[in-house]
Amino acid sequence: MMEPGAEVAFHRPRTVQEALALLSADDGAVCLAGGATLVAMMNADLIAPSGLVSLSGIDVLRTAERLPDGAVRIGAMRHHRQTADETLLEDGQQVVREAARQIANTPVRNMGTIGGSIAFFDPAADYPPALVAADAIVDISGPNGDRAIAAAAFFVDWYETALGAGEMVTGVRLPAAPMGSVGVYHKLARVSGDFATASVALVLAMENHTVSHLAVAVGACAPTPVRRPDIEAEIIGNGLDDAKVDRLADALAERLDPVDDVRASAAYRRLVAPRMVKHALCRAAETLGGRQ
Amino acid sequence: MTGHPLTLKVNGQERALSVSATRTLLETLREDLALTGAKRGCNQGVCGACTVLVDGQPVRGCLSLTANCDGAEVTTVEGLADGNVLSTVQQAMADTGAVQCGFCTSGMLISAFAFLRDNSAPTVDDIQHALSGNLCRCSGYRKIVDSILLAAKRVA
Amino acid sequence: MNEAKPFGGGVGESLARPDIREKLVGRARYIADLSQPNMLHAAILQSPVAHARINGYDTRAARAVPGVAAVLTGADFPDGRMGAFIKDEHAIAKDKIRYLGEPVAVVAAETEAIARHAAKLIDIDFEELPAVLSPEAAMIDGAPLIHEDLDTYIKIFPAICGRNVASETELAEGDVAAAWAGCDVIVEDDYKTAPQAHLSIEPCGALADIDEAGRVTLWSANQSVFRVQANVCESLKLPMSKLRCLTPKIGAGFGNKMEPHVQPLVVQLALATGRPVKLILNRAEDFETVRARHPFKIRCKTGATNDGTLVAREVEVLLDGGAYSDDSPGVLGYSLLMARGPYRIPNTRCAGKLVYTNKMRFGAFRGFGNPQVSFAGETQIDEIAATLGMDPLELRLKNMAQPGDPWFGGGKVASNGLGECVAKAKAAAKWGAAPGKATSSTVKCGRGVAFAAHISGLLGTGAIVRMLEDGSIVLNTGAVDIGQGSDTVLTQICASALKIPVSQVALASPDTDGSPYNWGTTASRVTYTTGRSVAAAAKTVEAEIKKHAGELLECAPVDLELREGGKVGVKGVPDKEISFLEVSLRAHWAAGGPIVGSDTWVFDQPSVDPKRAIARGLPFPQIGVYSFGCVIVDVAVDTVTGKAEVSEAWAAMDVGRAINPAAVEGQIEGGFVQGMGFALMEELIWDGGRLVNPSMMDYKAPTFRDTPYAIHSIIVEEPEPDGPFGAKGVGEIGLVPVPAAIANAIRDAVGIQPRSLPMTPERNLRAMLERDDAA
Amino acid sequence: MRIEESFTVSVPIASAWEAIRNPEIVAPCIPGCESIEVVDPTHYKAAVRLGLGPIKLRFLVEVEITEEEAPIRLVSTTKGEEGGRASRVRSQNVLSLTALGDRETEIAYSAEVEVTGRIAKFGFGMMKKKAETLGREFAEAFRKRVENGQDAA
Repeated sequence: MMEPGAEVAFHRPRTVQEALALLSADDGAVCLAGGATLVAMMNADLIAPSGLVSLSGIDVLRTAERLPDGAVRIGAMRHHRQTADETLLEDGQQVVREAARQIANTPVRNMGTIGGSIAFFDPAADYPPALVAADAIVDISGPNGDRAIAAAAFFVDWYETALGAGEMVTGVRLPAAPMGSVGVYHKLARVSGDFATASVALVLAMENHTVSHLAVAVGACAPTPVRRPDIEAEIIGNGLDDAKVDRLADALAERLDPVDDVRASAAYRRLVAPRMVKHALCRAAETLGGRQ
Repeated sequence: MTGHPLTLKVNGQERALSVSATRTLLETLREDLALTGAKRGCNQGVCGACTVLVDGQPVRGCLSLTANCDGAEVTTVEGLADGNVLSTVQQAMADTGAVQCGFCTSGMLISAFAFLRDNSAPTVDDIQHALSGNLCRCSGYRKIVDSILLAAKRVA
Repeated sequence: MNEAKPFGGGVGESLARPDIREKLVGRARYIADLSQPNMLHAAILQSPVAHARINGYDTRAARAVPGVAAVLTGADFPDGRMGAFIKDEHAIAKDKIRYLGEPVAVVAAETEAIARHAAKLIDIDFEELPAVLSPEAAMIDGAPLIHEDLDTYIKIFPAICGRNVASETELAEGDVAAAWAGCDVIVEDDYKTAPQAHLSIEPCGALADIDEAGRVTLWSANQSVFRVQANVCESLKLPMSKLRCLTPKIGAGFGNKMEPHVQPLVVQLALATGRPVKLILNRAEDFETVRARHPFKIRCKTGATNDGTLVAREVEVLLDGGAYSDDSPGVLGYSLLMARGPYRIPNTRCAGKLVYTNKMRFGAFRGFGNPQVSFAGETQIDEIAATLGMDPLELRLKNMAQPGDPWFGGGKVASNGLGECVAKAKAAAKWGAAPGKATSSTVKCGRGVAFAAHISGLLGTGAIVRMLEDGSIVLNTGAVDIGQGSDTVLTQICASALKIPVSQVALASPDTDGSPYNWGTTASRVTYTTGRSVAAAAKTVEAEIKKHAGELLECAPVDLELREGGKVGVKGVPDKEISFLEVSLRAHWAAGGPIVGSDTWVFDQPSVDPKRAIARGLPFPQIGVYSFGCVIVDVAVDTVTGKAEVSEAWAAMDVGRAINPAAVEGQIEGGFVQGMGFALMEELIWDGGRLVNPSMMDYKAPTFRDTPYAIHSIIVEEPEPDGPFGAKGVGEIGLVPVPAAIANAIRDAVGIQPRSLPMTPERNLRAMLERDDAA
Repeated sequence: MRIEESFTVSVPIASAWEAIRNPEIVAPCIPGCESIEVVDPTHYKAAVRLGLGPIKLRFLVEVEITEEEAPIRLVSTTKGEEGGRASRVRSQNVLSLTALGDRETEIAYSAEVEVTGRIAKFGFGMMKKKAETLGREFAEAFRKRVENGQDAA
């Protein structure tokens, strides 16, 4: 008499290479990062992997460091709590810290990791829009070696990423943000700690009332975070008046493709997201003294 | 519970176990070690009734795989009191009427214990943030906040 | 902050609960924590469709799984039917499936994992029938019948029912039709409230053991060991003497554990296997198969004259009862009884229908229909006040029911502390002052008020007070403490009645073999009804003590008095006294026999006075005594998203006498937050026949951070003449006025009129934008 | 859950209808369709794989044509079950063809879909999106196949 699930293999490799070897040896095996999402899905009978490759024993995935070019690299196994308190993050990079602070709650932030979160990619999660707004780069290792890909390209579709078979996320790189820029994350959720009904992540820098850097991403309102670099480019170099703010908010709204779900209707998301964008942008500009 | 051999230090006691890869820490504590203080409320990491300390940090017992905790120190509600002497936070909950049905209490105490260890003079807002991952359907939360304020006062 | 005291503990003291330590150290044992030697674990198979006729089963694959001990389907269950008002429900789907998710088979195996695996292998051969998914659809001609044999079912009240209508009720006073002519202002509208999940953090479960004689002992998550016994025995056609029901600690109730869930299933499995069987529902199963608060559709019309005098009200409600009637006829009747609110409205007519649909049953939930009708009625009062340019609180005061006034229908109201509740809440909140200050230019603040009344009472209750040889006491009531603190309160009542410390009173755990009957922990009734029995039983014991003491001290019992600390002495002669020990030893060994006091009673005060009111299909001729309350809330509404949050609240409740003030505050605060969740966020959502959010990820209730710390409980004590030490109930009233008060505060903040619960950001923002377009 | 989509193929309505009624042509166009078995002209059985993010599902599907009005209307019911009955999908489908020109046909379909079991836990909004995506993939594949078939002819 054997318990269902008793035959599942469990591995705790010490290096990324070992982990990759284990993944390629069994295509039913999956990475176990913090477990916050994976184990919840196993408990709910949603997935039944044939093997679990725990990444918790791989030290290089647990570090965060500043790179020579000023970028900050966050290892895939850094917990949300660590990123929420990350002192390496400066200026606009703090948009990622703000997002981490709003993920779930203390015990879950103690378990969940940035690598696990983005690899699973719930479109209503907090990291994706923040990483897209921060122009983050995702580091990936796989059977064919290492590669790096922009966060904006990493998120492909609902719950689908650019990760290929046997590949894993090893870290996230946040390029240095302009001196004096601000990074803010606004989240609307039914209750504290819920996934976002809609969210806005932005990085803004202004030099004497002129926008010198701008990146705005809307989360939870489309298969992937929505950004409008074309409109951002139009605004950069100009003042941030209401017309510009409206222009960007409306342009973002055009690209939304939200779903009806238990959190809200698609129609409400279309309605509220541009309102949140305008609000977040004006607030950020105010803190920079960029609006009279 | 066949398969992966490992050791845990549970409430100060070394325990050698062998578990299947999918066994959660909550199942191990409740079913293999007969420590039923941590509860299964949702088995999804939302309600917080299964919260335990792993290496000093509050985590979800229902989302932690035992096989992944090899060598870890685990503290459950059963490990908070010193013999018959309740810990400060336990005593404070008794004194403020913060416990009604008690089903969320084990997880609530674990979160509160870890929070008070790291925060000596908390504000109401700090407490609400730190405990927002532990749901209570009975109390309306106020008396739980009161109990943690009282505990902090007594420690100070 | 009302600090609980560990000892002492007379009436009026915030005594810590007797089981506090075991709950704090993780030793309190709830149903999932219990086990028996050689115990099996069970799992259910749920129906994949909402409405079907069952033709047969194939259980071979499930039986073949190693470790499976029994597989039972509807075919293996007796043809017994249970139900609180209408006996319409089998222990498990039998012959017919009536909702998606309904248990259709149950497996017992060596482990839970094996049982769950095997359950998936059972094949049900069924013929699907068209599903009826709304009360409106259920009432159209030719709608498929959910209970073809409704007419033949046993009903415990003169039910007006037929086809898919399970119950129809009407209550009226005065002449409404004629009264509208005399109104200067009339508001009339439709209101909707959402189904709310009880969400006790403990999921439902049960454990049955069986002895060699075939007698079953059953532990379960419950609110009444006696209702469990009745339901199991009715559905399984067992003599009650064959089933003993006990209770572990309960991880909260709120109504979902009053009537049965899986108890009949584990009993049948124990009978089939001869082994102990435990079944604990997972969270999704608990959401999908137990019960929830009724969605109400309400048509409400209220009229007043220009001076703000309320003249007439008409309320029509439509309840979705789900697949089985459960407590629903009671909820319908009670909601109508409460729909006039605590006001003098001479002409009132309230009528409603309860309709079967192919959804999970809806049933009792803290408030029992009152929060829904109060939401409609209390928001209409604010609309009238606005139309007349009056202060909504003043308009309420002008029409408020006064001490001595009977309730709607003519029921006697012996104590009414509403006036004091209003005065105290008004003063504490500084009514008229601006509501809390906005945290940003995009946030608007508002303040709202609502009044409420609620009963405590109903049905049979008892208590046995036994004096042990050493003079200490064992109290046995059969009332289940579901966490609200009745064990503490009943102990305090007993100790105070006998003038002994609570440490001298032990409380027996409810046991259908040894406890006096108690209908249950529901209807805010335990403190009032059971407390009365405890006080009465203690009086008998006191009389016995005095009889013995009189003979020992050679004086008449009338000249004796009980003294603090378990002594009885001669009035006016301080040194002439003896201890309970001496009295009890004499009773046990020399004369009279051991001292036992007992009391039982059934609430018998009529709820309707036929000279005043017309009542049709009302399920309870006697209902209860009345508690009153007033709630004032401040809200902050984010005008960017429409999200409303409560920033502060004042809740003044007339509880007759606070036996344990901290416990009373706990009920007021807990009730407030559960009402706040109902008002702002909680909603079970169906897509066709399927519940789409049966998980705590998808169904959200307030967390610490969604809840204001500043919920101010204000206890008002207007003694109930026949209540124990003047006490009446507080379990539900704290929730009742909350949705209405929040709606009125949102109206005050942003000028919209909520008519649908929950008041989500989406609903609020749409209403705000429509308001702007209109302007 | 209701799904409505339409697409056009540049072939006459008669050949579009012919293709629609030919499992050999339809099956390969269904995303994830592994095999199809023709029980009789109005009953098919198929095995379909699909993935919802990390969740991989394999359904055994039974299709029954309940009504047909060549060349403009086809009504069918689909019942799919996962192994071990972990989930079930059922749908009522109406397919209607309209000639937009002699070499242009619009194919519109509407389906009322019911899902129960583990995949239902994924949320109806997401599933609707997924279904619409699959619908578009089918349309694309079907168009290619039919139009190429024409050119070859």
